[in-house]
This record gives sequence, structure tokens and C-alpha cells, in this order.
Amino acid sequence: MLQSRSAPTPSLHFPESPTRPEHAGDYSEVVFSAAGEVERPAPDADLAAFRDHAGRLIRVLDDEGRACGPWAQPSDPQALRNGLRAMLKTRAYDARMVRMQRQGLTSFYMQCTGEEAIACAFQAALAKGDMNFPTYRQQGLLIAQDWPLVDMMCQVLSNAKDRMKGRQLPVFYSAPDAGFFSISGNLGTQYVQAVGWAMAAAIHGARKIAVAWIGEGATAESDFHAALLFASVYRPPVVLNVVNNQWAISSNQAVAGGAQSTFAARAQGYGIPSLRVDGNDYLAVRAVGDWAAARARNNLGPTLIEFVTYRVAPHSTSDDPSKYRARNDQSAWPLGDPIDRLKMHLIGIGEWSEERHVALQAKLEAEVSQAAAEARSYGTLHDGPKASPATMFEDVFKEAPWHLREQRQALGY
Amino acid sequence: MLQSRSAPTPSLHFPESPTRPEHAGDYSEVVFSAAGEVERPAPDADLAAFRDHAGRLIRVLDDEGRACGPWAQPSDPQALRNGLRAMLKTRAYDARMVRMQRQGLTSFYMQCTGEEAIACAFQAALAKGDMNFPTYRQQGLLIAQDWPLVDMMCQVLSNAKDRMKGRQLPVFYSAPDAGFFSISGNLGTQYVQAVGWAMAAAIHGARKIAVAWIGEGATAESDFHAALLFASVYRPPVVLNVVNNQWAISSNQAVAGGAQSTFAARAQGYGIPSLRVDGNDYLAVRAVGDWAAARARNNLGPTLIEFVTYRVAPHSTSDDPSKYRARNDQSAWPLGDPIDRLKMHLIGIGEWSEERHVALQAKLEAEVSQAAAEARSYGTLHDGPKASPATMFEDVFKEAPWHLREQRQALGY
Amino acid sequence: MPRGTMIEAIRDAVDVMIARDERVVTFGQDVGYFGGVFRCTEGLQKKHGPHRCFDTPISETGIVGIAVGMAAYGLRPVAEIQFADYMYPAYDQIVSEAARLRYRSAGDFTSPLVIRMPCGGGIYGAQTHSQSPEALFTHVCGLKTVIPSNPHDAKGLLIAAIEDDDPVIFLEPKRLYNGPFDGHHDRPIVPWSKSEHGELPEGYYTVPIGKASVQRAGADVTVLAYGTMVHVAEAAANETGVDAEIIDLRTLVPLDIETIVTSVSKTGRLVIVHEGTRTSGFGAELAAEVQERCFYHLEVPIQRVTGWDTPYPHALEWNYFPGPDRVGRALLKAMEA
Amino acid sequence: MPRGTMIEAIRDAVDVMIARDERVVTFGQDVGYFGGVFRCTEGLQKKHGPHRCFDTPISETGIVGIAVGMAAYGLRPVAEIQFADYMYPAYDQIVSEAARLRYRSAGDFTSPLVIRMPCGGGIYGAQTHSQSPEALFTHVCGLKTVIPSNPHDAKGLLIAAIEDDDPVIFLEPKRLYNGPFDGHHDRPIVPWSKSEHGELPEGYYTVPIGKASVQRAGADVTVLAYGTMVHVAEAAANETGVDAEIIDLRTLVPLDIETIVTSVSKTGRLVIVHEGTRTSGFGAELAAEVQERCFYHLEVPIQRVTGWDTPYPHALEWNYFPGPDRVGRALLKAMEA
Ligand SMILES: Cc1ncc(C[n+]2csc(CCOP(=O)(O)OP(=O)(O)O)c2C)c(N)n1
Ligand SMILES: Cc1ncc(C[n+]2csc(CCOP(=O)(O)OP(=O)(O)O)c2C)c(N)n1
Ligand SMILES: [Mg+2]
Ligand SMILES: [Mg+2]
Repeated sequence: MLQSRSAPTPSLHFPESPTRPEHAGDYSEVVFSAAGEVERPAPDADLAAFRDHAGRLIRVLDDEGRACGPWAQPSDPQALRNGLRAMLKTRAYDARMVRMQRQGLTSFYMQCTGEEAIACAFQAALAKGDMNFPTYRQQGLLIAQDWPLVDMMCQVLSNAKDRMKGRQLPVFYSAPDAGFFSISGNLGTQYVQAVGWAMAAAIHGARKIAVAWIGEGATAESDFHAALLFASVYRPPVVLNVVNNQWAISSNQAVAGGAQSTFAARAQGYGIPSLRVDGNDYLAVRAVGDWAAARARNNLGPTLIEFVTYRVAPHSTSDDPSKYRARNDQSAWPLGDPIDRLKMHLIGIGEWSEERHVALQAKLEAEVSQAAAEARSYGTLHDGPKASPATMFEDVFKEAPWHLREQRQALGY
Repeated sequence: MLQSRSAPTPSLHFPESPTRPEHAGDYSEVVFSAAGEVERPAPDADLAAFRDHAGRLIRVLDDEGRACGPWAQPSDPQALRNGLRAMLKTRAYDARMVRMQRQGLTSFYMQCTGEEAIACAFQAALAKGDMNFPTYRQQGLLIAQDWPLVDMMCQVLSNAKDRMKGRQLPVFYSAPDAGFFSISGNLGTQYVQAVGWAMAAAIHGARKIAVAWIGEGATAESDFHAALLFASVYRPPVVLNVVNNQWAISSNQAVAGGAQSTFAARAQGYGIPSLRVDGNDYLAVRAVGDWAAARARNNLGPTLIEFVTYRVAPHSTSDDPSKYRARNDQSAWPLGDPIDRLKMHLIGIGEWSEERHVALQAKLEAEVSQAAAEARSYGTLHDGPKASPATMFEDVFKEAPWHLREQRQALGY
Repeated sequence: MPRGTMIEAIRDAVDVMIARDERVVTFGQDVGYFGGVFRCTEGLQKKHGPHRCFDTPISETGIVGIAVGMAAYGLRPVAEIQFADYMYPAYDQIVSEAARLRYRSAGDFTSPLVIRMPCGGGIYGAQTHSQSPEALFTHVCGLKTVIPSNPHDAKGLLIAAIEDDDPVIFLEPKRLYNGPFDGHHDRPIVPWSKSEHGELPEGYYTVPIGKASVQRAGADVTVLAYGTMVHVAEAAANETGVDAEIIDLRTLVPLDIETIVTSVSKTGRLVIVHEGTRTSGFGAELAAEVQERCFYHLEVPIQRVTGWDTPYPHALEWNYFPGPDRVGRALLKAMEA
Repeated sequence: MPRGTMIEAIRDAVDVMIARDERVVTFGQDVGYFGGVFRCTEGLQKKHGPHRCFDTPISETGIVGIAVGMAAYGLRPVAEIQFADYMYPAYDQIVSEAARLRYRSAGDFTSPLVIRMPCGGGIYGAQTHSQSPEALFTHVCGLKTVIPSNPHDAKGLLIAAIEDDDPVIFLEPKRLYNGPFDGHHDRPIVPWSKSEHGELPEGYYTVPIGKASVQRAGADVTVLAYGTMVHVAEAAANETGVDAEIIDLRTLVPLDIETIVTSVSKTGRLVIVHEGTRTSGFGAELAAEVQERCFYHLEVPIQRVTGWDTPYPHALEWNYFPGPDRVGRALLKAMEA
């Protein structure tokens, strides 16, 4: 069957960012829902119960900071204050590390500004023994557990106390005791590994769950498909998290296929229940995290969660978003700031105040400063003690074979 | 949040085939619909219009061989007789090639028995200049175009007239003039190439479409994901075909994730319209093929089609399905045989008869025999003329560099 | 000593290890119910259950990806890639992940997995069922690469690989599955049960990774070979009458450099044989190392007899395969100078 | 002659070819609007439109997969992989498809594409922004592998690569993007505008694929190098005073064996330098070929100065990098014997 004479000229669609430096910021296309509007399915509901969730947005906090709807959990002010503290501390940590990078104390840094609620609230849904397979933007998972900042900083500074022995790029932490898997520089690879880890836990009957993390840009990688498929087939205790912060370096989420369907929708094509959540709403993230973790723990199989958020900071310290984003891009973002929103909620329920907030902020900044001073005392990338060159040849294998010993000797060690 | 004490012991789900040699065949789980039941969306309908199609089955021929429902096209008896002829010829060709392989005239062969309708009817929807990216089970695409059998056989026999110069495994044809892309031994790779080819056609404004082919087992490969994603993002003129013949060597489609959702459903997760079709119903395949090809030609973007069928034959001549399938597996298959069904339809509308059928069969077998005799006269894998060893060093590059010339000389050529 | 095939050897090794060590699991395409297209895991699912031996989707990325996750958890996965030619979709997980996990995490996480894959030609498998991609593994630091040439070694090396704390690539020359093969494709097939190299001890034992074996002692020329080529080299030595010392490397990384240097220092002549393509093949590494270490002992140039720099062709398989004739000519040439 | 950076050279080459040849398109992650993280395609989308220069999803599999399909259609795709370290997900499409399409279809279909990727260390990029995986391409028959060491060659070779009818892997030493680099990381950075090697002719021209260039003539030792190491070798020769002949290979496959053999036959001494890991690196192939062809001319063992067999570390970058000191010691050692 040939096309009719009137068939349109063939052409391709090239997805474009809604906004570029020459425009005003515009996120009016982001699909969202009013707070409290989206139902909470039974954890063992049929896939059909999730169909609409892929196109909507679970939100608990409304514009006035009130918790509402079926995803609002019984209030636990202390837990929420802990969450606020974790987010504030993460932000203070990021700010300090960027400064240290600018001072030339290390080569590189990556912030999670604006996305703090996701890692901080999700971590609260996890238990000792669970394992996160994070990306470079989930430092909040460590900070929410009060993992020693000095330890993190020493990794960033590649100094003598860097447990990674200066091998990894800054922010590529590893902390088995915190359920934090070693970060890979290769996007996506850890997503399917999390599925394998969860399979192993289930094979051995261990009551542990795995959590996979990926950016919306990296869902394009092959490992994302493999992870969804294997999770669908074997139904291991894994939660598959997608952090959609709208940007992958310079390319908008539309380039990752976000304009044709949501990232949550991907999972349903594999028969995996999925939810889409306001990632700047601490209460929503926590509620959905609890829900998905419980599903995994109760052998009900994998869940995919798309967290909708916004990357406030540059991609990394090597990046300059003024080259590709609208100048007022951030202010056009409709879902606000996670810290401001949780603060408003806590103040609204009478469990927080401006004064306590300012005091906490100051205390955390002091804590971060003190940690920074201590970390610096162990050296920095270009200055002071660091791992001996002899260590470069360790851990390639459990024991260095002759050729690595020879090479070490050739280097003079 | 920890699991309750009563949480079930973690365990994995291991998909199993519904049937194994120790059982009776059983395909009652195959989701299907009555003939004529499934709607025909407008080619430019919204994705929402396709939602249900992923879980249903477009069928035109009912059990009595009558064409019914919105997908039934105006009857064209001559076109249908051509289709019947193509399917019969394909089956006769397969039977003969298996025999030649058993006679030791070549190393290997792969049949498409039971799946003939898919390639034969789909090819009828295509135009000169379109390009198929087939798997090893789409010989029907060539035969439906009356591509010379001798040419195909010479490839299978790796003889002196094999245009592939004996390089490829039997059945890995290549025929640019027939819109038949060179077959790769690596599953899935060609799926995304088809998307690239269609992008190229659109970039140059050429009115050509690409057709990607893959087995349900191979949808697990990474290239399937890449193809769907790039097709979703750039919307090129491509039709994405999945042939779900229930088996991938010894593993049932459930191992490929077919139990949790259909292969048609995958596409909708990427925002690509998809349909699920009775692959043993020549009329349904033709109707859906026309429909999807028209969408592509009219710049309406990609379509994914899942063809539901059954692999009657062993995977290849190296395979022995009695080791992993129920003895009566085929008879449990509910969608019948494509040749029988089209024949019944044609007889039903008074356009065919048992006598003409028997006569045609005999004629085609004679044609195949004659071609086989001719092909054998040009040599076989182990006997008679074949490509000179000097040709082994050609086509690695356009011009052989010195090292390949040296190697050729070292071999004595 | 009982005899057995290489297939039985591999099956035995996995069977023994699943029974001994609750961390061992095996999986891959068609590996579970069916037992693999070469039947290397036949019966294991029935014996040990699907949680120890199971089918996977056709995704090499996924197969190795879950293996890395499982190994990081503490299991000892033995993943099968159906043919070495199909390992490429898994290459990222192998190179960027399995090989580097211990290093990048300074030992926090490790990846003690085994990836088995049939390799090599000789079965008319054409370009996608015949490849020998060992050099693509030997170049990657953090991987051990093993390739046995007989049932005894296959079983002992595979058990050692499973017990090894590092990721091991385990290449199985498929033409050796059912019998030794010396490259004389036109002669009757010899089964392992009829071969002196067919010994297959029962139960648990290991063959150490990193140790070569001298397949045939000799005084005049050293031959470095592995997999199928060990048998081809032996045939070539016997047929030419050259007193060759044939070293079966068994492990490519870490290499048994001592055995190699000792032999070449003695013979002063070296022929390297492999089936993989020539340019940047593993023979290049062997030649580079030996010329540096044995420079003043070498009497003639080191020769490489290898697969050609072309894809493995179907009909011309035996023109591609570096058979005893080509190896024999190299031996004679080494003796000429 | 005007001067320019290597980034400008690459951008120029693509720009010239998009303008000259309607078949040329370029794409990759961040390549379109932004112009690539190293800005090699900056301005091209604006100038030529999104159908000639566009952003892709973060899928190397997909990037090379569509490139193969486009090339088969008749286009001349120039695909960018953001860092060579991220080429592994595309490796299957490169090895099994791009490299073999012409062969397996006996010329029915071809794959004239270019895959550009920044490689090498020296920017504190650690293990996933520093790799030199050239040997993983040179082992694959059907691929041409090119690596320039200066802007002039980068532009001319890239234009030649785009015009080439075979698939070309185009490696760009990222440490050379903005200036030559001789390994003295503690000295001030020299921009290309200040370097005698910074010449960048305007408009269309080609540098032939398969031809090496003698970067520095000399009588005593031959040095084979490519990319960044050409400059390191030059510094080492100048600093040690060894009269080295430095050959910039420019193309690894097909190799300019004639130039190499001529030089080694003259000097009798050879040092091979590369940044990639040692075992099975491209240096092994060079050593193997040269020892065979120049055996009777060689006066000392061929040495390889390479990256260590470890991942590229972050803090210890300069202990990993084979700098002028290590190369210099090899030169002196070559002169000793
Ligand atoms: C395999 C691979 N390809 C490319 C890159 C380069 N890269 C690093 S981060 C990045 C963008 C990722 O975006 P996204 O997944 O959305 O995460 P985000 O940075 O927004 O958190 C890219 C392309 C990489 N690290 N790995
Ligand atoms: C990358 C890759 N992995 C594995 C194989 C081996 N293999 C060949 S055919 C096949 C089964 C394919 O099943 P399916 O896709 O359902 O197609 P069908 O044979 O049923 O037509 C497998 C596993 C391969 N050819 N390529
Ligand atoms: Mg992002
Ligand atoms: Mg199938």
C-alpha cells in the first residue's frame, strides 16, 4: 500500500527543551496533580490499579503546607524534624564542598540541591541490612543516617583518610555499613545489579531489600531495560527509583523520552506497578518509600517510583547551565523547594519555628565547618598526605599477581 | 519500617513453561479475543486509544473461516490466493531445505513452520524501497516477493553461487533489492538499526519505511529498549514487529517476561502505539500491516505489533524440542495453522477449492525441487565448487590493507 | 582413572560446587530446565532446584548485571553466555563493573563471579558461533582469564574459578566438548573416552589458576598454545618430527611467565598459536613479553600462527582455522634459521 | 598558517563536511543545542539545523545502533561517545555490526560511520574519564582506528574518516584538546596558539588514514607513539639528549608498517609508548610485529612504556601516567646495551 499523493513530507521530531537561555523558564508542561488527589492502592493490588498513577503525581503537602489525602501518614513530628535536619545538613554539606572545590582542594563536585527530600526521606523507609545502589546525587542517603561527614569529605579530597585510597572521582562514595553501594562512573550499570542483589537476598531467604537509583536521563541506558525485565520475571524484593530532575547535563527530560510518556509508565509495560511522586514533598516521598519497601518486604515484588524534581545546581562543578537553561529557570519550577515546604508544614502544625530553623541551620553549618577543617587536616588532592603510590597496585585482584608486583617495582615501590 | 513478624519468607518467582515433556500441552493462558472483537483505532488516535489493544488480540478470521469485524478489509481474492501461494511455497521450501541439511548438503537450517502468515502477509503491505530488518525466521518476506529460490538455496548451501561467498551461516540471507537487510547472528542488534535507517530516510525526505523484526525471546536484549526509546523520541517511519512464537529455543515466552505483561504492552510504556495480532490469521496480519505501514508513511510515527503465533518446528536443525516441550504441544495451540485457515476462508468465499489447493501444492513442490536441483549443481557445503579462499580476505575493508594481503599470501593465494 | 567428556567435566564442577557451597548458583539462557544448548548444566535444576540453576531472559547485559549484584551480595554466581560471540552486550558489565568493583571500592565490595562461555570454531558455526575473544578480556585489568584444553583441567580449573575471589572468564573451546581435536577435520572423530587426555577424576579437586602445564616436553622449539590449539600443536610436532616443547597455558591472566621463560631460554625458539584473530590477539602480548625477557636467548624471530584478521567464515572454515599444517610449517621455519 | 585548538579542528572538520556532503549528520549526548561537553560541535545545530546535528538519549547502544542503520541507508553519521570510557554499551553494535556488515553481506550493505570519542587521562577524570581503549578496537577486524596528536592532523584525519567507506574509530586525546601536553603537569599549560604544532589550515583538506608521520627524526632509537604520548616522547628525547626518531602512528589500523620497519632497521632500538594498560595493549602488537620483521636488526629488547595494569586512579594520576621521566629512562636503557 503506497502513501497517497497528499502524504506529508517525511520528517523527524527533535525534542527540544521547553526553555533555553533566550526564553523565560517554563515548566507548565509538567504533569501534576493537586495534593491529596491520587489514590493509594493496596500493596497487593493488580497492575490495573496502577495504570493512572503513571500519569499523575502523588503529593501530600498542599500549597499551605498541610498534609492531605490518602498518602498522608500519622504525624510523627520528631521524624519530620530529623528529615528537615538531614536535608539542611545535606545542603550545607554541598555548599561547603563546592567551595572547597573552587578553592582548588579537589577536582570536582556534584550537588543535589533541590532534590534533598528524595534521598533523605527514602532512607528513612529503609532498615539496617538493606542496600542502596545510588547515583552520584544521593549523598542524602548517607547524611540522613548521620554517616560521618569527615569520612565523606576525605573521599572528596582524595586524602590520606580516603577509604577509597584516592582512586575514585570525588563523591563516588562507598559505605557497606550504611547500605550504600560503591558508585560507578558508568550510568545505569548499578540498576540491574540492585536487582541481582535482591535476587540473592531472596535466594538466601534474607529479609533485606535492595533499592536501585537512576536519573531520568540514564533510563535510556540498556541496564535500565535489563533491570525492569529481570525484576518483572523473578519478582525480587527491589524498589526501582527514577529521579526525574528534568535535566541530564544540557538535555531536557524530553530527550530521554519523557515527553511521550512518563518514566513511571515504562515499568507498567513490563507489568511492574509504578507510582509518580512529587520529589520535593518530603511527606510524599516518605509515604511512597514506606509503601514500596513494605511491598518488597512482603514478597509482593518490585515497584518503580518516579520522583519528579528539579536539578537546581549545575550538573557538576564542570558545568555551566547558563549556556543551556533559561536564566529564571528555577523560579519557573512549580514544585517549590523541599526544605521550605517541610519547614512550612512543621511550623503549621506547631512543631517548628523560624527561630529554631535559623538556629539549626547555624549549628549544622558549624558542624560542617568543623568536619571540613578536620578533613583538610588529613590532606587534599594537591596537598598533604595521600595514599602511597604502592596502593595503586592493590585491589586490582585480591592478591597482586607477579605482573602487578613487577609494575609496582618499576614505579619504585 | 521493618516487615511484620508475619511477613512471608522471601522467595523468587521462577517462570516455568506451561508444558514440558512430562505434561500435556496447554496454551489456555494465551490471552485471546474472538474474531472481529477488537476495535480499529484511527491511525492518528491518541495513545489512550491503544491501551486495551496490548492485552487483546486482533483477529479477522473466525473458526469457520469467515472474515469479520472492523479489521476485515474489502475482499481481494487474487491477493489472498497470492498469499496462500507464498505460504505454501515457504513451507515447501523449508521442508526441502531441512531434507537437504539432513542429507549433509549443508550444516544448518531454520524453519518458520506455522509462522508463514506473518512474513508473507506483512510483505504485501510494503512497497519497493522499504527495508526489512529481518530475523532468521522471515524467509517468507523473500518468497512472498517471488525472490529466486535458487539464490536463497545457494546461500544455504554456501556454494559457488552464494552471493555471501560462503561466509554466513545458512539462512542468513541478504537482498537489498528485495528490501531485505543482511541478517545478523546477534539477536536484537538490527532492531535499533531499523530505527536508524528510518531516521535517515526521514532526514532525506525519502518516502520509505523501515520494518524491524524480532522474536519475543530477543526482546530481552538491550537493542530492543534502545529501538523503542529512539523511535519514541524521534518518531521515524518505522514499524516494530515482535514475533511471539511462544518459544526461544527451550524457554517459554514467560522467561522473556511474557507472563507479567504482553510484548505489545512494552511499547506503550514508551508512548508508542501498539497492537497485538493473531499471527496465524493472514487477513489480520495483512490488515494490521497495511494500517501500521500507512501510519509510518503518513508521518504518524512508529507502531509496535506483537504477532502471536507458535513455533511448530524445532528451533533449528540443531535442536530437539522433545527434550523440553509436551509431546502434543502443537495440537494444544489454539490459533490453528495459517495455511489451513486462509484456505478455508478462500474456499468459503468460493474462490478456492481442495483440487486447486492440491494442484498448487504439487506445482510448488515441483518448483522447489527444480530449484534445489539447480542449486545443487552449483555445489554444496562439502562438495563441489565454492568461493575461493582468496575471497575470505575481501570485504573486511573496502580495500584490503597490506596485512590482509600478506595473510592471503601466507595462505597461498 | 575414569574418563569423561569436557561437558561432563563442566557439569560435574558446577554440580560439586552447588552441593558443597550454598553460595553457588548458575544461570543463563536455556540453562535451567533444558540444561544449556551444549547440555553443560543438564539435570542440575532437577537435582538442586530452580533457585540454584535457572533460565534467564536473552539479555547478556542482564545476566552479567545480576551476577555482579549477586556476587556483591555474597553469592558465587556461575553465569553462562551461550556463545562467546554473544558476550558483547555484557561487556560493559564485565569491564566497567565486575573487573573494577574491588578496586574502586578498595575492597568494600567484590565480584567473585565466573562467566562461562563456549569459544572457538570447528563446528561450522560461522562468524557468530566461532569467535575466540580472549584478548578482549586479557586487556582488562581485574579479570582472570582461563581456558582449559581437556576434561581434567576443565573441571579442576572451573572449581578453582568458582572458589576464586576475583571475577574469572572461563572460556570453553566448544570443539573440544566431545573429544580432543587436532585440526584434522577430515579424519574420524576421537571421543574423550578413547583419548589419553580424557581422564576425569570424580568429586572435588582443583587445578590452580595461573599455572601452565607442559603438554609435551621438547628441546628445540617452544610452542605456546591454549584450548584446541594445544592438540593441534601436538599433531604438528608429531607430524613434522620437530622436538617441540608444547606449553598449555591454561590461564592467560595471570600468566605463568616462569614456565614460559624457562622453556624459551632453553629452546631459543618460539611459536605462538591461537585461533583468535591475529592483530592485537593474545599472541602479541606473549611475543612482546618473551622478546623482552628472552632477547639474548632467542635465535629466530618469534612467529605467531593465528586466525586471520577476518570474521570466521562458514564454508571456508578450514582455510581459516590454524591447523596442523600451518603450525607445522612454522615449526619447520623456526628450525631453519 | 593560522593556529587553532584541537576542539576547533574537530568542529571545523564536521562543519566543513556537513556543508559539503548532504549525507553527513552528527549526534550524541549533549551534542545538539549545547555542542557537546567538550564543545566540539558548538554552533553546528544552530548553523545546520537539528536534522544535521542533534542530541540523543543517554544510550551508547542506541547511538551506535542508529548510526549503523543510517550508514546502511547511505548517510555518513559522525557519532560522539561522550567519553571513550562509555563506549562499552555500544561495543556490540561496533564489533558485531559496524565492523562486520560489509563482510557478512559481501558488500550488499556497508557501514561508513565515524565514532568520535575523547580518550586518555591527565584531567583528574579518574577511572571513568581517562581510559585509552584503542586495543579493544585494533583487535576487531573491519575497524579502522585513528588517533591524532595535533589540530592539523585531527581535522585532516577526521575529514578523511568521514569520507572513508569503512567504519572508523576516532580517538581524541582529551588532554590535547586545548594545547599540547608533554607530561610535565606541574609546568604552565601551553595553548595550541603558542605551539609550533598548533597549525590549523582552513577549509577542506585531508590527512590520509594509514600513514604515520615522523614527528622528530633521529638516529639512535625509534619511538612509536600516538596521541598525547607523541609530545611526552618528544620531551623525553629532548631532556635525555637521546637522538630518538619519534614516529606518530596517527592510524593504528591499518598500520604504517613500512615507516616503522624502515626506522627500526636503521636505529636497531625500539621503545613503544602508550597510555592504555599494558597487558594486551596495542604496544604488544607493535612489539610482536617489529621483533618478527626486524629481528636481525634489533640490538636490544623492545621496551614498552605504558599505563599500568590498574584502573586509572584519581589522586595518583601522575603516578599512573607514563610521563617523560619513565619514557626517558626507557630511552637511556635502550642506549645502554
Ligand atoms: C555510560 C555513560 N554515558 C555517559 C555518561 C556521562 N554522563 C554523566 S552524568 C550524565 C547525565 C545524567 O543525567 P541523569 O541520569 O538525568 O542524572 P542527573 O545528573 O540529572 O542526576 C551523563 C550523560 C556516563 N557517566 N556514563
Ligand atoms: C546476542 C545473542 N544471544 C544469544 C543468541 C543465541 N540464540 C539464537 S536464537 C535464540 C532464541 C531466540 O528466540 P526468539 O527471539 O523468541 O526467536 P525465535 O527463535 O523464536 O524465532 C538464542 C538464545 C544469539 N543468537 N544472540
Ligand atoms: Mg536528570
Ligand atoms: Mg520465539
